[in-house]
Amino acid sequence: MFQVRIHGRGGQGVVTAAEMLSIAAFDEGRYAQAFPSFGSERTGAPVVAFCRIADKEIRLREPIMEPDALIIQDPTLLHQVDVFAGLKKDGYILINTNKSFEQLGLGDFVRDWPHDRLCTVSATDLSRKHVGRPMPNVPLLGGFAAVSGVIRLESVIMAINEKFSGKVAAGNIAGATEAYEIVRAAMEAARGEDKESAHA
Amino acid sequence: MSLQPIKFYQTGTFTVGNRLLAPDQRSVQANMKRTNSLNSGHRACQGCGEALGARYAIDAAMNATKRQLIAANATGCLEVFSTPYPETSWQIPWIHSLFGNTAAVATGMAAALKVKGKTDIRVVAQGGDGGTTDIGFGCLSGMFERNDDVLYICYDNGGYMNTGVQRSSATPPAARTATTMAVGAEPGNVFGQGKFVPAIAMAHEIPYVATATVADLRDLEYKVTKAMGLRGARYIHILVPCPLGWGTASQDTIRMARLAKETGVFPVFEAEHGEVTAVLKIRKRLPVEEYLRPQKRYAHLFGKQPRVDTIAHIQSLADKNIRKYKLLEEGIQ
Amino acid sequence: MMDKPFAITLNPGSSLANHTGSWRTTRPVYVDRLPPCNATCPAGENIQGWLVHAESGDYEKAWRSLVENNPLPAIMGRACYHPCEGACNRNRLDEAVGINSVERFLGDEAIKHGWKFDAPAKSTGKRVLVIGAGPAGLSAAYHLQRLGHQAVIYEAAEHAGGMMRYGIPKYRLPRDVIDAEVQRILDLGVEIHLNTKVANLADTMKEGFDAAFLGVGAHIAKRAYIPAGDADKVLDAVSVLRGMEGQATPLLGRRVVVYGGGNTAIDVARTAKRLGAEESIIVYRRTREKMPAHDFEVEDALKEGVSIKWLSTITEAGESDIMVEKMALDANGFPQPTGEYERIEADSLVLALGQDTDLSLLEHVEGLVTGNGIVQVDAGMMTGHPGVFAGGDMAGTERTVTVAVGHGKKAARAINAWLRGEKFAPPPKPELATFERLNTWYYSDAPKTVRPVLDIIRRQSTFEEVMGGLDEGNAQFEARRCLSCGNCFECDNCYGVCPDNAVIKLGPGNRFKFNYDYCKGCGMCAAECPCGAIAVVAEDI
Amino acid sequence: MLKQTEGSHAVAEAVALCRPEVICAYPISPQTHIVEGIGEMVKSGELKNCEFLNVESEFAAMSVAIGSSAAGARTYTATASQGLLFMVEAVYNASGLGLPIVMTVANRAIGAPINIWNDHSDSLSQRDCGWIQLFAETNQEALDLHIQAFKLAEELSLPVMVCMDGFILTHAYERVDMPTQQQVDAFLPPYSPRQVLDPAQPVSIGAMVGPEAFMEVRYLAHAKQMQALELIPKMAEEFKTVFGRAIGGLTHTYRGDDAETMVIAMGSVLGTIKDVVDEMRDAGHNIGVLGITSFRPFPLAAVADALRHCKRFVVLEKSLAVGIGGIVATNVRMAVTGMGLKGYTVIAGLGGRSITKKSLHALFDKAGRGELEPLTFLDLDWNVVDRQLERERLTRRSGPAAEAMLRDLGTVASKIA
Repeated sequence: MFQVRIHGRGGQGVVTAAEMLSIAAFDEGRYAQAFPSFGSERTGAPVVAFCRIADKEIRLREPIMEPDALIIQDPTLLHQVDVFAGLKKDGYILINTNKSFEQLGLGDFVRDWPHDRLCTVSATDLSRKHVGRPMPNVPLLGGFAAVSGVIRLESVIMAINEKFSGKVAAGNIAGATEAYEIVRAAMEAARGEDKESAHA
Repeated sequence: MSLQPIKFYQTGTFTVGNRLLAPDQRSVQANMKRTNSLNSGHRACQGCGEALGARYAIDAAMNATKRQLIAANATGCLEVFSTPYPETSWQIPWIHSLFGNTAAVATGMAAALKVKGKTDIRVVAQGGDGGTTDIGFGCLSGMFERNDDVLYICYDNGGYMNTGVQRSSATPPAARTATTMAVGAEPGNVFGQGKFVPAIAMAHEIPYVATATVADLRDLEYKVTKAMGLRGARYIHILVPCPLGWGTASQDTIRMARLAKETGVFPVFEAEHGEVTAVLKIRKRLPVEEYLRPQKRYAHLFGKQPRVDTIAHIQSLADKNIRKYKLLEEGIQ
Repeated sequence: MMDKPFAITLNPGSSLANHTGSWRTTRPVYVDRLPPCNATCPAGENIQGWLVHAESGDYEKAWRSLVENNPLPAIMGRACYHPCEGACNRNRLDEAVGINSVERFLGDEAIKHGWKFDAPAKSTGKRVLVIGAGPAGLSAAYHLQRLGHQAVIYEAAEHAGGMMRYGIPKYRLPRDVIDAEVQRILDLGVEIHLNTKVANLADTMKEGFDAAFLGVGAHIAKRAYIPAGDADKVLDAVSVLRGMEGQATPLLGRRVVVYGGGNTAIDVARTAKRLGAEESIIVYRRTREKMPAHDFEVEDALKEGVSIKWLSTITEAGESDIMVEKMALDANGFPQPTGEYERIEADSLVLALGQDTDLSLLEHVEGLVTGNGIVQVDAGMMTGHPGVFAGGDMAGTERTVTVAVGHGKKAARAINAWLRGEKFAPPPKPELATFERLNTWYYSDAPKTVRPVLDIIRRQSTFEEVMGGLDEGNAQFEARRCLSCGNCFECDNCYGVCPDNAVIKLGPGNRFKFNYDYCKGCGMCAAECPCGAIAVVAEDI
Repeated sequence: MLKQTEGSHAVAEAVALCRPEVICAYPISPQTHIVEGIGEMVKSGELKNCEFLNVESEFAAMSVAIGSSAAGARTYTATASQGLLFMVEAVYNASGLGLPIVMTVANRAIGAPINIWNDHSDSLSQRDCGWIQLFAETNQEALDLHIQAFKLAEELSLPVMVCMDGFILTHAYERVDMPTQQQVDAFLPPYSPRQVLDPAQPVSIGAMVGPEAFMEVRYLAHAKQMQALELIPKMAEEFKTVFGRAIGGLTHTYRGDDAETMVIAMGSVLGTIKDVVDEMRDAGHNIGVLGITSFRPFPLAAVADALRHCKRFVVLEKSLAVGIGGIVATNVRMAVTGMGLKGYTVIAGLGGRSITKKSLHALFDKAGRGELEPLTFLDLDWNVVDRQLERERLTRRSGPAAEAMLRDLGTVASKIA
């Protein structure tokens, strides 16, 4: 079972992201369970959403306390919420930012983390560019597909088409696709680095 | 206005009927084969104004709808005296649910009939002043606001008579009830409290609001008939004297209602979409004292030192009604 | 029927099983009370009874109901001083119901359509002598005939009608009306012998009569001593009015003085006006308040130009004038001479001081008692002599056409009983329907109809009838102003206002009945009955 | 047809497939998404012959439902928490009058302090109101139970509550198999009321009943629920033949045949419990699960039968009968009277407190060792409680407890679960 935890703020489509992730997995014929960390979500308040993906029925109802992957839609949360709580060793971390992990002050935390598990992408800029408003959630899913390989970009696109339509769908697809490409490129680069350092 | 001019000088339109009237001029109550919607054998007190008002209103509604009528009834005297197990006095399909939800129950009934395409069957809701102006007011307002296809009839006897004559928001000032006793410096119910629900109903701008009394049968029947001819939320507020609660003789029930109207204490009018369109004029104006004196609930106003001040205050309220609703001069703007 | 959940759901109208009548401590009952109009009618008419039919426009039925008691509605509708209207409860609302005008309308309708009386009961073979064809005699004859006896009228005059013809001027009572109503009575089979004066009753009875009714009236004018220079200038009212019926109308001159204060005095004064007198003056010794004549008659007279000298007596009648002494009321309200005199020019003086009866025919009738000018009778109008009855002016102090008609009816019923060897007992009178018993809220306002009145000019020159009649429309309007005091007129109020549906409606004409199974005795029906036709009585428990 | 969707939406679709005729809506979390969904279907015309009413309160919602059901319409509404409490008088009335209304309760805690998260306090507060109460473990069961609920309600002329955990199910996206209209029509006949307000057959409904008959009326209400005990399993069978799914029934056992310890619970927590039980079985513990679907009527016999082989049972419930302990537990104990079983009551997950596998492992181990207290409050923070009790002991005006304890905890936002 693969468990994803998404952190963000009310209004950034955190819950939608989890739902879409579950839809994408479902479209691949797998079982998925998405749910928010419930509360009276208000714009700006820290919000967490969860998504489990598995090949058999998911009965577990507890929140995800040991995620296999983290998607952080808002880097300002890093210093406010213990977003990394329970993150499995070598778990995936995808952050919406145009800064590096070092610039975010996470250098030490990820020092000996495999680089191909760490990834940043400025999804907000991408959504501004393609959708016209800062909604990083969907591009990040594209990025997540690339970094984790747990779901395919096609599935994300299918999910987008289930949730949205028309220009919004098209824009999100474009955003997700670009994010996917960026992250894939970055990942290949990272794997390159890792190989080299392995030889050295 | 409500009274068709009848070229009949002996009793005009004031009596229930008359052997000399043309059939179209006879009241529903005069009909030999009237429906007696509230059948004999009910357990209302002698001279019950509510029993009378209910039969007047529901017979008229049955007549207007060719008996295609179903009713919801609030808890209260009317419900208790009309349906004590194992007997009921009602001739129409009738349901009693709760004290405070009658308007909502009626809304549900209307919704069911609409979805079933049985819009020829009409819905009435009825309750006393307690069930209408107090505990049932929320549901009533909701029914008004949604303009549900229901005629709500309030039988106002100015108190919770079923539970032993307690004060309601329709209890008139200075009236003695079990919870506004005739003791202390200002005996009886407090001035400046209470509400006149017909005016609040008008504020919802529903298609039809009317007041009536059991003393003007033809006016009452006319209004019910008119209401049944309309769709949407309609409200009729009928003054029904209560011998028990008012401390009046059982034979004086209609007389008291007549006095309430003729003194201006209770304005009788019609309003459509929030505007007063017609009033039933006062025929022989009388001072409020004529209305108050026969009622034991006002006995404290006529003791050794009569409360001239209080009586004057009540008179001023009646005068205000007369001004506000133009109960005296001909025609209204 | 659907299978209903136990107890929660019930069959419609099932409360009929609960007889709430057992709660009752008082019970309502329908009654018929005596309306004040009926109570005061000298002719004993059931006025409310016939108005009911007029209300529904069934005028013939109304007329037939009326003539049960009075065979002369057309005359009554003109000559009657209608005390019924004085007693009418409607006076306390707006104005009395115009009973008299409706009665006249019905009488005129009957004449117009030639309605006949119902046929008499089968003949008893008895013959009853009726002396005098005045209102008393005609009334007695009519009732006797309808009761199956043969009435035979002996009338001294050449026409029937008595004082109605010889006492009441044309302009108040046209003669064709009298003729029509008399004829209708005769058509019933009543025999009449005109120009036949009974000189001696005892002798006439021998002609084979089983009983007799005397209604000879009062035709002898009372005289007062007034020193007169020229006696033929002084006439009496009776002969003046009687003279109006003859070929030569009496010559009264330009200035006529009438002495007296009764209706007769007024009649003469108004007649004089019509005969062309420039001045017609009534001299009366007391005040207008004290005047026996009806006020509306006085009004009419004044309107027509008659003048009246109040508090005056005539002391002397001269060649062309009379002497009048002024009077003044003393402490007790009696007029006393003042010694103050005045002279009034007069071509003639008519004395209208009342009439006496000619009782000469009664000599040698044993047992029969007379006193101060009238015959003494018992409650059944029978004189001291068994089988001899009397009525009208000769048997009463209140001398009106209506009283006479009443006497006639009363006597006829008594005679009927007497002929059968029974004692006549009048039916008990029900309780009076007083105004207090009514709930007048229910009556709509409807002022009295004004009858058309002949204009003054023509009233001063002709004998045309002064008071016009009602047309069908306003006759019905007037009838419907009746409050139906004390008698159910089926307004449905009791049926409508009963909170327990305990009043059963029996349908048009059949009124209502109470269903005591459910009547709780609240009394609302009685309280809201407009006409006071429901009484509430205590239950004995 | 399989789909990945939100629990609320799945229920909305299922209710729509039942061809409801009158729906009353009043917003309250976490039920709101359901009526929003149906409302949209009615407005778009997707759901025909249906009146959707926005009423002014839950009291009105249930009252409108009473009227429409009495007038012969298939009627549905949904509520939660304070909303259920606000309509209580009408809730009792609906069952008293025998009106087959179906209502979803998206289970949520009851204040004060106000709390919008999940537990079972709301519907369990209505355990004696005369309604049938069915609890769903998954969204699939939730939507299927609604289809059964209409049939059950209308056959018995009794109202039915379908209870599903607020947020945990209502807001969870997961796979459901949505039936076709044909299937639902085949299973659920059109509503034919036992009694209806019809001028052709007038009756008076809701007469006052005195001591002479009231006992009988109440007994009949009980008898109806006893009939439901027969009917509910039958209906599950029937449902299986049409839809091919074993859903509903009175209870479900999981690996219970040879279990020494039986864990009893209702609703979505059963899933987590089953995962724990699997792991414990792998570790060699004889532990099983009894899930109760029908809380009212309470299946005394079925529960007793399911527990007849075990040594002990643990009732884990999301409700608290303040002053005594468990509500479900009390009912279970009634069922096993005289069976000489050791019974433990565990109050868990109140007001949305997460029930984690970790805690359950520890709990069940302890139970297996027979070291569990008769009444346990799972994951209760004793420090906070003790500090507050201390505060109240020391100062009369100790201030509002909830706020004080929150201060002790520090900001909630930093906590993930």
